[in-house]
Amino acid sequence: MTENPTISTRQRQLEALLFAATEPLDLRTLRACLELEPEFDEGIVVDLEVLQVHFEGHGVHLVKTAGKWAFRTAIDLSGLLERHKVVPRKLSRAALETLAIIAYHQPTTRAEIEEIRGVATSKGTLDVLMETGWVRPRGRRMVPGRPITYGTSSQFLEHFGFDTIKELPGLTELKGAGLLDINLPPEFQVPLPDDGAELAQDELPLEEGFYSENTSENSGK
Amino acid sequence: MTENPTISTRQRQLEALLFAATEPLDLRTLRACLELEPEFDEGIVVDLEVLQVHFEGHGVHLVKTAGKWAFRTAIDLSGLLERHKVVPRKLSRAALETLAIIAYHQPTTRAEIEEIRGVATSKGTLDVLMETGWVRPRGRRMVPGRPITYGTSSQFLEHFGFDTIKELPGLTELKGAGLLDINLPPEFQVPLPDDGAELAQDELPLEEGFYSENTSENSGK
Amino acid sequence: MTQGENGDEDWEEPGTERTDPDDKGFIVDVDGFEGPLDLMLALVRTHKLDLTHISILYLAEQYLSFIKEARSLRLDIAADYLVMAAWLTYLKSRLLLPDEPSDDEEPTGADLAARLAFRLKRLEAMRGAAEILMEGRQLHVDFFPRGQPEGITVLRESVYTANIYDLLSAYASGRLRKVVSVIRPGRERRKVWSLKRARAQLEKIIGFDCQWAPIDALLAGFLDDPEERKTVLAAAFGASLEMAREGVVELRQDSAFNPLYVRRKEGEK
Repeated sequence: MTENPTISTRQRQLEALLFAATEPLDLRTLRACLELEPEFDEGIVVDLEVLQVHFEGHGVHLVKTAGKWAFRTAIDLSGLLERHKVVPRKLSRAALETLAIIAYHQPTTRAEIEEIRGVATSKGTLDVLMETGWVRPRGRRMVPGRPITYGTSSQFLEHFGFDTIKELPGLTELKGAGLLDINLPPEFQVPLPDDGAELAQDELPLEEGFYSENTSENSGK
Repeated sequence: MTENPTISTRQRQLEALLFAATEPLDLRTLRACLELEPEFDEGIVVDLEVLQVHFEGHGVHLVKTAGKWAFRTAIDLSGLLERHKVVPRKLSRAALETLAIIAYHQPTTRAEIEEIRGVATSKGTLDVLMETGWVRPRGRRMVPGRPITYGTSSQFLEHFGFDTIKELPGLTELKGAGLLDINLPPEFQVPLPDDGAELAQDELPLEEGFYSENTSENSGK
Repeated sequence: MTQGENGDEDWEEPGTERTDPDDKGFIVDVDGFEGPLDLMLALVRTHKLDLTHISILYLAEQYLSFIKEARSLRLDIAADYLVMAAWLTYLKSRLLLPDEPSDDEEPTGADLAARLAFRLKRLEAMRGAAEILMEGRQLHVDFFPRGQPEGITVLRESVYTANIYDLLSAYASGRLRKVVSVIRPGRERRKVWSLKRARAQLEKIIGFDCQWAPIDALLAGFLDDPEERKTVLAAAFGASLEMAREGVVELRQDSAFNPLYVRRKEGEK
């Protein structure tokens, strides 16, 4: 190893100590590690400050927080230390069903979904659907309680390859595909979905802030 | 923060990445973190070498180990870092001998280890070595019985601070003395140890499941 | 299995415990040796022999006297040590007798000795290598990684996948489940023809006609309602069988699924 003229032995030692430390170190600990007496404190601080200057502009800084010293990666490089990993996930049966009901019956409320499914919809199911970005809250139904109305997003159309929501197969097509029994009661209807941006006649707009809060995760992509 | 004229942005980024990393990083990972194309590899290596020179004489060095890059404290400061010392599990003489035989003769089979040691190898010895993560089953030798071939892992290199297996101490002398030959006669060409990921000409891959089962602790991280 | 292998006692300095300068050179104890080669290396060390110019003949003699002594003390000696002793005895004879010019297949005594010397040197070399390796720098002992790495944060982003078929089948099955659950027994009485009613109708229609006639043609007036069709046919068929059994009517069908013909049996009523 070549001698580096710009760095003293003490500075080298401090560097190694702070590098290997599992937590920020205060002056007393550093001094104890170096096996020095308290009168050397001042000198140690000088050495730490020299090191601090040395690392200025580097990718790693020597920082002092709460009276303790530690190496930290430069704040402006924090983005570098993040790696995005895409994890493919499957929707649960309940989520798929809820999504489909929202798609066909939109704008629809949670109560309506539950009425159609015949079971209560867990909060998680709707949360997951919001996370997919395929479902969005549209407004509020003009009924007591002002329940939120849900509809599908343009991402929904993109993912499932529809140009418009009108392309969702209707009753005849579902029957033709063998997905619906031929012998359904005559009152069985499959609605014509509408995901239009304009609110329906019985819909009120969402209050300011609601929408963005609930869909912030979806928009970022 | 003041601009440091002696260090480039790329170098800063590499510094930050390697400081923050929990394990040595290879060129590919570094390049991926920097979001660069493969043609920048050469430039990255140059930057790494500049950093390496920069840290010469410091308390912390940039080293290349097992083909990957990592910051490590200077060897001469080990006494200072006594309290971070992890006392390695003491290996039995049989295990140590077996480790050395595997390291210097790899890829090698149990029968070859026994031929060199002149004694049967207990199951426990190889198990202990696999547990350290330093030894891994590589494949199967294309001879009757298809015995498993053993070699050292990248953790072995990282632990003992080697970049490649060619840095094993005394390798040239041992080779020169013909002592790395499994079979006699000494005047024949002597093979060098090879821990390369590619199997040797007389090696077959391990069956699915065997490898991962035995080295899951090692590879996962 | 030889001694020492499973015990894994940490013999730091093989031979030191066994050497006793006041005695004949070493204490006879085969425990702790890692096989015959290990024992021979211990003998090399005990007798301060030079491995590079070793006299295998001399070493063989040492080995054999060691084993002899061990046996005289009735110590348990594992088979490999005895096999080696036997082989060394043979080697000794080969080395002492002049080599006869024989066929090339047979290695000479010198060849065998050289081979043994090589194996000893190789094992010794591997031991030395292990020692150097462990004395060298080691991670977390002589050099250290960063104690508090920030690590590279992996931001996991879930991407949901579903295809149109998943969606549609979920919708259909969800809707159908509700349809099924809506049906309550008794809400709407199903029209069912009893056997009795079918028989009464059949008797009325057939009357006294003794001509063959297809049964569904006879019942044509009752088959218009799709809801009733099945039950009418089933009940009428059952009734016709009953009447045939009683000998009131005759039935005829040419083959399966062909029309079923019925007529009043002649002479009956």
